[in-house]
Amino acid sequence: MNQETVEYSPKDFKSDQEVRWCPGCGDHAVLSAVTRALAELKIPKEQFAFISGIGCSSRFPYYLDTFGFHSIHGRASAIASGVKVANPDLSVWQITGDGDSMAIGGNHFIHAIRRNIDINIILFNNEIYGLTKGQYSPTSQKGAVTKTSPFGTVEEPFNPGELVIGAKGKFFARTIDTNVKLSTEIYKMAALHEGTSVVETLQNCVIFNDGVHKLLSDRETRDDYTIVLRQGEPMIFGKDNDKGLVLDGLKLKVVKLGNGISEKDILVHDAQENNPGVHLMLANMKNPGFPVALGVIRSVAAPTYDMALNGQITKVKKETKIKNVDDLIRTGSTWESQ
Amino acid sequence: MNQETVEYSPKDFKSDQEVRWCPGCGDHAVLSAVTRALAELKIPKEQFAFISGIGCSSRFPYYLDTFGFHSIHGRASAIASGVKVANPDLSVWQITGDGDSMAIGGNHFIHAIRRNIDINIILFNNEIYGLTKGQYSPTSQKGAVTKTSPFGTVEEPFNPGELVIGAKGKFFARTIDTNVKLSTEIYKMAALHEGTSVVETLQNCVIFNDGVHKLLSDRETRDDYTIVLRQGEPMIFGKDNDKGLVLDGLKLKVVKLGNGISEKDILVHDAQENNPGVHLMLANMKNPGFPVALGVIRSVAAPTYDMALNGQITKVKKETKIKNVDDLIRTGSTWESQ
Amino acid sequence: MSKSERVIEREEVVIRFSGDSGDGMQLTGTLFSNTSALFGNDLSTFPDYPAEIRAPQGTVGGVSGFQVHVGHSEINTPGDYADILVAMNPAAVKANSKFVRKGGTIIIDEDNFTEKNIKKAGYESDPVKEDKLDDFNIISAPISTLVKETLKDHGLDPKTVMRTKNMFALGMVYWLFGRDLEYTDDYFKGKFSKRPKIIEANSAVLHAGFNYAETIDAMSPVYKVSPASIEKGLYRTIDGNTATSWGLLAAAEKSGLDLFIGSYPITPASGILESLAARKNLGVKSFQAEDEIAGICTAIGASFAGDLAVTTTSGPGLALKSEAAGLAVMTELPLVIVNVQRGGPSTGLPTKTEQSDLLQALYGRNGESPMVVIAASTPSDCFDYAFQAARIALEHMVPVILLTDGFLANGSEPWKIPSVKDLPAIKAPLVKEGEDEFIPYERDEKTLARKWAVPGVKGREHRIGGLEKTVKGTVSYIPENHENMVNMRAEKVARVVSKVPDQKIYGDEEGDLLLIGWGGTYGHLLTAVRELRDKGKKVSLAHFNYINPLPANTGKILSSFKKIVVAELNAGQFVKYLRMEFEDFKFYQINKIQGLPFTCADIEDECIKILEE
Amino acid sequence: MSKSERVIEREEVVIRFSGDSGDGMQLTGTLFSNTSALFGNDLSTFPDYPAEIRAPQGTVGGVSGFQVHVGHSEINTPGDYADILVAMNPAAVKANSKFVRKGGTIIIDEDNFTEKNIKKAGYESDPVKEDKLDDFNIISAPISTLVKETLKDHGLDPKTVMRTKNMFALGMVYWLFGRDLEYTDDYFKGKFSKRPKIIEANSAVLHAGFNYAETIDAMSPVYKVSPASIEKGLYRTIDGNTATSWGLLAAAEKSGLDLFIGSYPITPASGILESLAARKNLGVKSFQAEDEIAGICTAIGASFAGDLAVTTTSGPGLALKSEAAGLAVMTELPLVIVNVQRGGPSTGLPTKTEQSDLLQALYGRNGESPMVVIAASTPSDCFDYAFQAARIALEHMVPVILLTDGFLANGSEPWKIPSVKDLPAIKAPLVKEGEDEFIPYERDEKTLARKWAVPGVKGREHRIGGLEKTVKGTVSYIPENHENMVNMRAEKVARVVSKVPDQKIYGDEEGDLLLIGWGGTYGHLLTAVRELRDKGKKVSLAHFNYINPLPANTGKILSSFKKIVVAELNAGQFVKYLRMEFEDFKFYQINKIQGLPFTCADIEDECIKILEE
Ligand SMILES: Cc1ncc(C[n+]2csc(CCOP(=O)(O)OP(=O)(O)O)c2C)c(N)n1
Ligand SMILES: Cc1ncc(C[n+]2csc(CCOP(=O)(O)OP(=O)(O)O)c2C)c(N)n1
Ligand code: SF4
Ligand code: SF4
Ligand SMILES: [Mg+2]
Ligand SMILES: [Mg+2]
Repeated sequence: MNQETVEYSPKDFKSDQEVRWCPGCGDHAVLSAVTRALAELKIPKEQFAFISGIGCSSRFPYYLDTFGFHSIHGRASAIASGVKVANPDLSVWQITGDGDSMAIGGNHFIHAIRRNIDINIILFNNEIYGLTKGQYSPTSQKGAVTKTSPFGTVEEPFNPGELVIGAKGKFFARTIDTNVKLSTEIYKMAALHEGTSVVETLQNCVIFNDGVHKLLSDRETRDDYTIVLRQGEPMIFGKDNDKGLVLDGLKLKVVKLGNGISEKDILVHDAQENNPGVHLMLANMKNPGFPVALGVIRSVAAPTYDMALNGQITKVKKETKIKNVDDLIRTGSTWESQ
Repeated sequence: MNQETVEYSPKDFKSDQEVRWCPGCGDHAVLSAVTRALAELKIPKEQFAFISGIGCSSRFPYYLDTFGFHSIHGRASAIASGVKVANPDLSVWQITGDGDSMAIGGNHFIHAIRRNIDINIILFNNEIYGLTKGQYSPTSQKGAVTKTSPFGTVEEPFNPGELVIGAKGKFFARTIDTNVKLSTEIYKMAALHEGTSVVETLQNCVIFNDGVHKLLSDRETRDDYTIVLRQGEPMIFGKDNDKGLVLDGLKLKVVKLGNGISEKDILVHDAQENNPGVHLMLANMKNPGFPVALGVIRSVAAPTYDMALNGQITKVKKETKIKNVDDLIRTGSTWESQ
Repeated sequence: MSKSERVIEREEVVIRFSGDSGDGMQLTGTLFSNTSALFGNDLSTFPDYPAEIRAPQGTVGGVSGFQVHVGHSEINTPGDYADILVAMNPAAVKANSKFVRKGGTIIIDEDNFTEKNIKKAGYESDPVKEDKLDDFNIISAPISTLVKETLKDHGLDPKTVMRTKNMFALGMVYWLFGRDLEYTDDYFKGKFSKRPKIIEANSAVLHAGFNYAETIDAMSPVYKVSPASIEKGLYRTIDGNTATSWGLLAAAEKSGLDLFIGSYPITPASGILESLAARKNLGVKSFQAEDEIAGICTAIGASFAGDLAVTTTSGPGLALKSEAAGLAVMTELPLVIVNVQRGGPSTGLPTKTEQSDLLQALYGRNGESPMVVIAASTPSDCFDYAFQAARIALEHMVPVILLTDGFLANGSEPWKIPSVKDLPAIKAPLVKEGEDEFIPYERDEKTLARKWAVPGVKGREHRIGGLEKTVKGTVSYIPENHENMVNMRAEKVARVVSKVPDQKIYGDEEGDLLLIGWGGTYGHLLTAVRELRDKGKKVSLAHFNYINPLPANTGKILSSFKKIVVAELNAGQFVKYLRMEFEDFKFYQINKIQGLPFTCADIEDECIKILEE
Repeated sequence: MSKSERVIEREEVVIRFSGDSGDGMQLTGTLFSNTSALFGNDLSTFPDYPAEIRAPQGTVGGVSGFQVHVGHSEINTPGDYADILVAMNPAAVKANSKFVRKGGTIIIDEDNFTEKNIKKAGYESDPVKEDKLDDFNIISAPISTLVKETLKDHGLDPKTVMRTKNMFALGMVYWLFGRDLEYTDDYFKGKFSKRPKIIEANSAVLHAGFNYAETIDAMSPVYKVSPASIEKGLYRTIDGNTATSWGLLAAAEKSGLDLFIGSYPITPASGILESLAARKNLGVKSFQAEDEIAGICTAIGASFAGDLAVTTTSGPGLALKSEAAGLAVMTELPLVIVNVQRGGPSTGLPTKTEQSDLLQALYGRNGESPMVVIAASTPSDCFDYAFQAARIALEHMVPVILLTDGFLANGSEPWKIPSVKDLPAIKAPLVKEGEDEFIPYERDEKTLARKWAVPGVKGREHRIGGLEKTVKGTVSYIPENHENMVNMRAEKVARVVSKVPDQKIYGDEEGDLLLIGWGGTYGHLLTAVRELRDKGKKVSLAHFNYINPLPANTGKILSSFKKIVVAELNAGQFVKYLRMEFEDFKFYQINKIQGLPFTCADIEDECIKILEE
């Protein structure tokens, strides 16, 4: 993308539409973070296209003063792929829920990732279907009691990060609605990454799944229950920065600093490593036992589909003798009739 | 499943239908291996249900004298899930191609795996759409020239094993059409595993993708280009059994035996390890540089969806006061009118 | 005036509860309905809520409403206009005042009529003035203040206190109708059994509202609606989605099969999946699929394996299921597809009602793919048609589409509880173990149904699939075989007519005008035709539940009237279908595409216009 | 008899090449067609191959056929019956002998008529006896032996040698028609430029076949079909799929937009995706999607972003696209959906032709979701209607469904190559940069099209989506707004009639019988009507390309004939549609559902029956 730089404030990205999420819904904070990130990107406003599916979260594009498309359930990855391939100059974003992206939209989601189309996917994970009023989703924890699982679910949830890596994902990050600063930073990094970037955003649904991420967001617990990963930095966490992650054979282990263990023993985060082994383990960490990883977990450079396709077009165009339709329809065997 | 044991020969499983694959197609050999495996399982014939989608490979059920369902493109995982949940006593198999399972059927595929429904999936990977005459598939190698990619594809393929693991897969194995003995063995193990088992079967399409797996099947090269993994055994391969795999930090490395490196330095295969890290690396190994892994790469015990669901039903039934519809429709507030 | 002087004895009264989505209006309406039902009234309800979970407080977009029509005699619709409107805030007045009968009563919480809220609702100044409500009987009560007062010693936090406001309003309404508070008190006890404080608080507020209404003088008129003289028996209120799921359960029991439901949640159909997911005690295998395609495909798999298989959805979901529905047609497996229609096209108006999926149900599949289509017409008869859909599917080995709609799904009415033993038997053509050759597409002489051989039955191994087959199940490209099979599948659907009762007519068997309807508009059309007949018009009603095949006497009925009018909540889909099937008639149309039910008055006016043409 | 004595000068001849799937019959047929076209004949072709890639050798299921109809005057169909059948093995005789005209010529490779092969084909003994072919002119040649002989010194392996057998047969046929071998020799040179041995071998065998035919005496009759007197100009042969993709390319060029195709392969539509994927030199963005839903959704995204967007599929794929097609209707984005119809329902007869997706195209979406539907009628006019579909989509801001079918897609005919400059201009309502408010659903007065503001255009940020909207693009549940928008979308489609030329009639403007057809049956119906008129019958043909909206003069045409007969390759879908749209007529039907085109003779017979009724 090469465009003039421009100055915006977050509110330049707010549309005139009434925001209709429940008071207290985590989506409000994500909207804040996104408008901040957009303002900081300094890309002309008209270059943004936000594509969403259906769900509470998918109402998002209405509230942004950019080009927006609130499409149908599960199809945003495909629509966004079409937008980006048609016009690679745009900054294309997909807004989606855990149901929208991983239930009905699962196939388009993994294929967009596999192709590495340069779109930025913000995946709102509230572990529930919000808009349809509280059925379990593919990320609901096993045993979750919901409207469609009155006796608890019997199925294991997807872990979005794991699925992304399984689908050849090159960029995966995780943030949480309550941490607007971190979210802003991560959305920006996602935008700057070339290729599909998936940002799982842990989000609280106050109505149908209140408190699912409570330990990770509450002031008293969050520092012990999460770790914010940063490129090149040791994986240290805890209220008193006194815990860290180390490798124990092929597995991760939480250790306490001190007593002979110092910062230099702690694993250093490398999101850019191509081998996904450690990223997979980091994405999989969960309470109890491990902190939940926030930050950019994986960020590996690779050619994007949209660039490769357009590159191929440019090359073939240069080499061809067929310059237009008249040329084309006259190639091969033709004859004159008089 | 508890049924009487029975004696069969492979030909008891052959139906009266004319086999219509191209002469030389790898599918013929897979059919052989499957009939052998079925005969060896000693399960009454009527307990088998084979469900397929659409593709050359999906014609499979017609050629087996079991219950069979040749359904529609991409949906076999969902149909098979329904069959198994409806009747958990059956031995349910899904036959699918790389396009059928991972293009149009990708979503049902990953969800069946996530739920760990006890079905056995034989995935014929010929890296091409055979039935529709030669378009690229989600497993075609980058750059593949096919009918729909005359200038080479620009997208990275899925690796089935990686996708299976990303979808929380508990059983993944790989075999090759030409090795009927190995295939027979693996299909049997897949059948015995409780939960979704995926067996990627490398298959040659003589018409549209002849030779894609040539190095892995040719007598002269196969021993150097593949490794057959067996539970608890060191990962040794090569025509002269002179090469092995070791861990180098977090990565795999090929070493030559001798010169101070002996069998005991070689990594021992543990398909039953829950942590998928090594399995992912094994599934990802490819030429050049690494041998392609055959055998059961991952096989981890976990509760199945069908058992859990039926267990829940049994439990709730036991505890309820509502024994039939008459009871049900009379619960809650009712009144008499006279 | 003493109370007795102001008592108005009414045949029927319509009341509408409305407020913010968070105000609990759906519950309030439901409690009022149940109390009235217990009292012996006939009734019909219509919930109407926004698509957003919580639209911004105080805005018109966020208003949630619940209308109840109670009556002494048969009630068939939730009513066109309300006699009483409960409006918890200005937005509720804004959204609903045009639906209140001239001179009706409006109860408002005056504490909520602040300047800010008035603006939020889109008024400039006083709602009463702006909407010209001076002729109305406005009962303005400081509900919020009174609630706070009532609960000041209950030791509850302010949020919890304010959540009981709706019970104050309900108390007032109960007084207006002279209803007992007992049912509602019992409800609190059951619902909050583990939180005695909440029981007390709700009860206190309910009684406070009742007492307040008795105390203040402005409270008039008081409505007396005597119990309806309905058939003797045991009753309950039931909504369409529950009735649908129970009808399916009854069919499972009658056929001796397990019930399998494979569905993906979607408004307004989710309730069926939810209700069946709770029925594990009756052995229901409920499978929440990853999408609608998996919903129908798991059901097809379950059907292949021998369950009574069902998939439920709404418009966009039916579109997604269309390819797999064709597979069910081709493999001739029993399957019930329930489509709860909503406003379209595309996502459309997801929480509103419409009848615009009819042509999709009939023709939305590739190839010649005929399917049985039936439609329920009241919340409670969803039970009967769901049962019937399953019966046809199982006995004729066909997929069946059952159409209901948002209005039926969420609406409720009293239902005389049947005995399962009185329902017809269901006999699926299951095949037993055996050594003789099993021929998959061999047909029953009468119904043309093939036989159902399920995996696990010894000696019955066979293969089916989506490719055209010979009778023996071999894939076949033989031209004549294909034509024959296409015709067989069509004829098989046509023969379902043997299970379709003759179409009934409300009114005389011939006359000047036949009003035709189908599905969820029954109550409104019936009421309109009644009124027209009361006015001496020679109008009758033929309301269809069986769409494909149509009842055998349809042609005859059409030819007995001078004019035929087809009324539908769409742009004219059933009328198109009738035109296809019957070349010799001229059909008038009445159509409404507003996401709302008809009003009886509109239907009457239109019919009179056509009569006078 | 000398050769000249046996020369039969014919207006037209039908020849059918048939053999095992591996025998190269499709290529043989194509080469013969191209040579005839070069010679100046008009022609029409019909490839007919099994669904299996390679069905078992020697079986009827594995027979692949290619029929060519060449003529001196206008040729509209590949012909009902063959004058000459080339049958490389007994199975080919079995499959095709009933399609050979009484007394026609059958060329067989006698080396292949071994006892084993005869059994495999399903004969008990001699095919000539069993099929009663004694009256036919059987030319039995030891083709395999002669080919081996011809190539014995070429140093090729036996497999490669046997692969040239088809060229021997082709050489024989060329001699029968007195055709030049040059075109075919040139073809070898181009195709095998890097393998001179193969060029030589094929050429040697081709000439050997030609010479052999000249040598043997039994060879009679010889057909002379003079060049057709067709319009002056530059010609080529073209099949329907290629013509479709080129029409789309022409529309992209004329509109100044990039072409985006998002598709998933499916028989018989894959050819369009393949042909466009090869057109990266013209800037085509071809996207092979993971499934049909992603196919249409990527296209919708590309349309939103400002490309001429296309998705292509066949029946089952159209079913899958139906939900997203509704989104295109709702968001009023330009989109071309090409559906190449095949035998249904479900997977059906995937390689056979049928016209049974019409009602799905018209009504297979949830809600009121009207769509423009047009149909091509010959392989070459796929170019015109693809162009027209794109033009309507872009200028009216609507999705358009273009229906072709397997017969058109794979069939070919000579095509007079147009000049792009002679095609009509295409002007999409693109919006330029600006500061004034952009109102997404503001409409053009004439067409009712909204404007197209694509991302990247400064100041035009706006939101669209599948929920009902006001003109300004705000989500709205207002009843009247919904009704208004539903009507607008319908009216917008109706107004496309301004681009629809009046329906033409072949024959007189009035008469005893009007034969109506649509889409790919044109050639057959035209030929039948011609013959009927030659016999003095007052029959005319109205063959429709525009289905929704119908041409403005349709009603008038219908009222000008005593009887109306609608002929279709389905159970009667267009006739149902006509019944819906025109209440006052009685329609007769001719239907065929065999996965095959009509035969002209059948149509004639049926029409005569109806005339005499
Ligand atoms: C085709 C289709 N199927 C189902 C639905 C109903 N539906 C809308 S949103 C949704 C799930 C919402 O969950 P999620 O994606 O997690 O978003 P959230 O509301 O939690 O933000 C469902 C099932 C639909 N609109 N369309
Ligand atoms: C809905 C639908 N879309 C597309 C097709 C066409 N189709 C049939 S099989 C196939 C792909 C086959 O590839 P694969 O699954 O790899 O099987 P193979 O033939 O290689 O064994 C396609 C695209 C179809 N039959 N149905
Ligand atoms: S229902 Fe949940 S996710 Fe939806 S807006 Fe409300 S709080 Fe947010
Ligand atoms: S086309 Fe390929 S995959 Fe299909 S039957 Fe032939 S060889 Fe096998
Ligand atoms: Mg969610
Ligand atoms: Mg394949």
